[in-house]
Amino acid sequence: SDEEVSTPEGRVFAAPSARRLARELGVDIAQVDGSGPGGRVSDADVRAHADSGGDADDGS
Amino acid sequence: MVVGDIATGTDVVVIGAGPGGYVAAIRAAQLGKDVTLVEKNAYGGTCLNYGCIPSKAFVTASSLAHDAGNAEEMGIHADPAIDMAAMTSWKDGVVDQLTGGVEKLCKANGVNLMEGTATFADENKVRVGHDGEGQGSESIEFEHAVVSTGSRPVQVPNFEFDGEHILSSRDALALDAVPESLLVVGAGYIGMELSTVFAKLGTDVTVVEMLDSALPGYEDDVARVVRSRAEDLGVDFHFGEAASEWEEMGEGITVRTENADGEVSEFGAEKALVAVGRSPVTDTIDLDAAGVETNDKGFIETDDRARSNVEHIYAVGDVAGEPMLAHKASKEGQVAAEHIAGEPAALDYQAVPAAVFTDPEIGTVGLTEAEAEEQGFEPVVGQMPMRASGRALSMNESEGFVRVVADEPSGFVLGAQIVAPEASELVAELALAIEMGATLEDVAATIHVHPTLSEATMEAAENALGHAIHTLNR
Amino acid sequence: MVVGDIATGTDVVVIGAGPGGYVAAIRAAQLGKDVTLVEKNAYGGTCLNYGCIPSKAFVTASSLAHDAGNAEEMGIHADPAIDMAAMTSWKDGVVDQLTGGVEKLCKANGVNLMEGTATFADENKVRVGHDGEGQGSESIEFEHAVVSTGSRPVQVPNFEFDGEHILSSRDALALDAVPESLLVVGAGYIGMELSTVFAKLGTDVTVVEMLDSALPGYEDDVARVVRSRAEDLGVDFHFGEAASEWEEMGEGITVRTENADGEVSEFGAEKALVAVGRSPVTDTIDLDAAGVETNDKGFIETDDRARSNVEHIYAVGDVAGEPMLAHKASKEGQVAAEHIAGEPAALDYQAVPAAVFTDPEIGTVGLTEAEAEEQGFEPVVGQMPMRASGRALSMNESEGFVRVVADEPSGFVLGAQIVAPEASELVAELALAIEMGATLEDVAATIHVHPTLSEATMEAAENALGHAIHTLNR
Ligand SMILES: Cc1cc2nc3c(=O)[nH]c(=O)nc-3n(C[C@H](O)[C@H](O)[C@H](O)COP(=O)(O)OP(=O)(O)OC[C@H]3O[C@@H](n4cnc5c(N)ncnc54)[C@H](O)[C@@H]3O)c2cc1C
Ligand SMILES: Cc1cc2nc3c(=O)[nH]c(=O)nc-3n(C[C@H](O)[C@H](O)[C@H](O)COP(=O)(O)OP(=O)(O)OC[C@H]3O[C@@H](n4cnc5c(N)ncnc54)[C@H](O)[C@@H]3O)c2cc1C
Repeated sequence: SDEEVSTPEGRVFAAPSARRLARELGVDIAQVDGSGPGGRVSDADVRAHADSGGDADDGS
Repeated sequence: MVVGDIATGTDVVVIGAGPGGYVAAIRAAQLGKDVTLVEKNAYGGTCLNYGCIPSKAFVTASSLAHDAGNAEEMGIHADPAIDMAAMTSWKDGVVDQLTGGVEKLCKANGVNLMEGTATFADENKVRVGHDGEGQGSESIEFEHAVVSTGSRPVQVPNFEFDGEHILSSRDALALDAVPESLLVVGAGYIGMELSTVFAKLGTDVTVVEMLDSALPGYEDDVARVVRSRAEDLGVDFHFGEAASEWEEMGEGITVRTENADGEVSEFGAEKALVAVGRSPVTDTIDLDAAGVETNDKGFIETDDRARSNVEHIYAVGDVAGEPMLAHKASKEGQVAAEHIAGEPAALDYQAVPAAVFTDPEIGTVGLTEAEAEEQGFEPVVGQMPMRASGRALSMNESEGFVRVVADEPSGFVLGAQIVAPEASELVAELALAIEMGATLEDVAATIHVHPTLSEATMEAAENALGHAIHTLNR
Repeated sequence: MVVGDIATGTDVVVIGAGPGGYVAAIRAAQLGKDVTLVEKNAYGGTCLNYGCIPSKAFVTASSLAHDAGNAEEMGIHADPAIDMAAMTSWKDGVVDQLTGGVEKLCKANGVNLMEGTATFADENKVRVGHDGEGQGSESIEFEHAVVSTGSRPVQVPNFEFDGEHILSSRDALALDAVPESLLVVGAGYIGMELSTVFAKLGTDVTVVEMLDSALPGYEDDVARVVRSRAEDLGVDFHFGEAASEWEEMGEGITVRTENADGEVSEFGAEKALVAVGRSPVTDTIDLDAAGVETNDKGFIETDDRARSNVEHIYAVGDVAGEPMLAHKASKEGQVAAEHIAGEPAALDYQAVPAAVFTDPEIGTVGLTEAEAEEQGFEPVVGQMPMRASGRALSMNESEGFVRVVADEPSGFVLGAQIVAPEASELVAELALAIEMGATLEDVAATIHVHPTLSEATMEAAENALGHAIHTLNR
């Protein structure tokens, strides 16, 4: 349970469902461009990133 | 190996049936795993038996008695008499109902329940010892283990709990008479909740705290509201005092404390409650045998899947570090179970809300203004004082506030500090706001029922945006 | 024109200083408009003076007295005596504080306050009449007007309010003695709130309702919880009965009712409270002179900018239609003001939450399962009974539930029905969830403080997803 060092750049604003989707699709959500207010990442953003052959994170 | 040792196998062994362990066990079973949950004492753990639930039962009952006895202004004349033995047995009934429920839910979900004390034999085997009749032990071979053995109160040197003069929180929640006077050592959240409870029941409460304020860790203006209300209830605070020794004195005790300059003070009371923190139960389960490491505070360090350094052994709840809170334990238990079952779960929440059930309550979630600044945000803050809330006034309450912290450029809500009636409930909306990546505008634009305390959340968001209606804007 | 008429000009005239009008006035002034707010009676309108706030003050006080007097099980022995005159004057103090606050906030934001009765002279002019000393009137030329004249209680034929035998809700909230017995005509939310209040204060309450259930408009299983608790408090319900006439009888009255078959029943009581609904105050302000139209129920129909058929004349609050609720009024007032000031505001919220402050409370927002189905969604529903909530049990409460309605394919939360302690506060989180387009998973994944009532919301979402921990899944 180490504190992660969060920075405005490092912190991703996205609903829990979008985070889960990212994990499911093997997408590193930090790499996704958010289209919502302030850059909030939506489900659609995650899917678009995955479809565009975006990175895969190391998952579990 | 003890005579009579029987070896069985299970997919998942869970050690300890508190809110970390029983949730892990139920979820893993729901996901099709064969689960064995080992508990040596009582289903529900500290939380249901000696912590969250008993303390909240007393918070509610003592508040009702106190409020009714102090409502002449509202046209209510009452002089409630307290039957502490009855209050305690009512509380026991509530606990029994809930722990019985946990047991039933475990069974209904197909969890194998095993009573006994588990220790690791190696990294794929625990041994479960049984006390008393049918004494002996058995071994369980597991594929995955979840350690959820919780925590115990920190002992102050010379202040061994005896249940009579020197009480742990557990002892204090099982009294059958209201003490005339009580010395509370420690002004953390447990000490403050119980000081408030007993002050409301009529006990003369004195609090000694080594640090220089009540509720260390909370912002000054938050803690001040609670402390000043406790003082109104007659609680006497002494800061910068460390309890050093005690002795019996007549019917009660005398406790000596020392300040930083070595000056000694004496406090007389019927009993003392020592509540100076809790430490993880990781020293009695032979973690070494499984190769699981702990840090210098005894916590098991875990990754974002709740795994210890040994990949197939998970640790959840109080053993896995701060914040030592039941709902953090349950979330970790859930994630551990889902990960074991191969689901894409992770501890990726943005914030763990917390509450203190004092008067008024405190509810916090996410970042304070200072923390937001440290993390490189450009925080903007909005606040609504409860004295401007119609619902608060109609409850005859006026102390406290709702504060919302956001990142100014993006508007994202980052945190909230609430000190108000029902703060423990109000914080839920802000936790959702933070998880969703909601902005101040989102919170401000959501219609809130009138008249409610939750309107203050909307108003605080509007205040941060510079266009509150019921407060003057900053 | 009356002698002494003075004509002034203003950007925005707001007629009526209830939660619709004063919010419109303050927001328009904040946005730089010159605003004149005309009020003929009392700042804060029905809501602060005779509605929301007084009723909630009595809800709180009567609950405190009743709970304390019925807590032997919790170890509290009390027999509270009620001083109704003191309770009423405490309530008056709360009202004064809030209405004084509204006046101050208006002034601090630069709103011109004018006492008097406004009527339209033409579509750009209102006339303000002053009663009593300084009698006369003045004219105000405006660019924009906001009509926020609120509503008044519907009068049942033969039951003219006299403040002595036949009470309006306003009269009932100003009594200086607890009535021995009370006949309540109407089991809508106002009738149910006040029945509960008086039953808790010791009044013998009988409710007659023309329709066949309490709280018509709420789902059966929601209304049933409240009705059955009211019955436990001694409230006697008679459905399908329409009040037809009354007469004095000894110290009190006899009320006659008729059922659908024309059968007559008689009820004796000290007083009767008639609460059968409210109708908009749109017949006394010469709307015709301004060309503003009303529908057959007397409501002014408005578009999503709160505009009437006359583009520069807005209508907000109870005059603008159902739901007649203070927070809907304030939202409309805000949008009207912002639109007048040229901002891109609109009434584009997804849901208006509502609460009923009975015992337990009701909180609803968005769609019921049936409504969701009608609208073409594929609803899935999740529920958590309060008897499985640790916080509810530790409050000695166990009735009610939290229900969440969502669209199954998308997961979007569409609505919630809560009947539980603090339901009025719990509904805030779900209103935000709906506005944010949150899914069941989002609500379920948000950590909720233990032990709280709001955990039931998370659990209901988990139940809908089929993996609740504390309830068996559907
Ligand atoms: C007075 C008090 C009030 C509190 N109030 C709150 C509150 O309001 N909200 C909140 O969030 N938190 C509260 N807490 C903290 C909360 O109780 C803990 O955070 C929570 O119980 C942690 O859950 P857990 O599952 O990690 O451990 P525990 O609940 O401690 O459960 C651990 C279980 O493991 C069992 N066990 C230990 N060793 C073994 C073994 N070797 N073999 C088998 N079984 C074993 C124990 O018997 C116990 O049942 C309170 C605590 C106290 C003391
Ligand atoms: C007993 C009771 C309890 C209630 N409880 C709740 C609750 O808990 N929550 C909730 O949301 N709602 C509640 N309501 C409903 C709520 O009071 C109304 O929805 C709300 O007051 C509507 O606000 P408004 O601004 O439209 O009108 P009002 O509050 O009615 O204000 C209208 C104002 O206009 C003034 N006025 C009228 N005509 C003129 C004129 N010609 N010139 C100048 N001034 C004029 C009136 O004097 C009045 O002050 C309750 C109502 C009652 C009666």
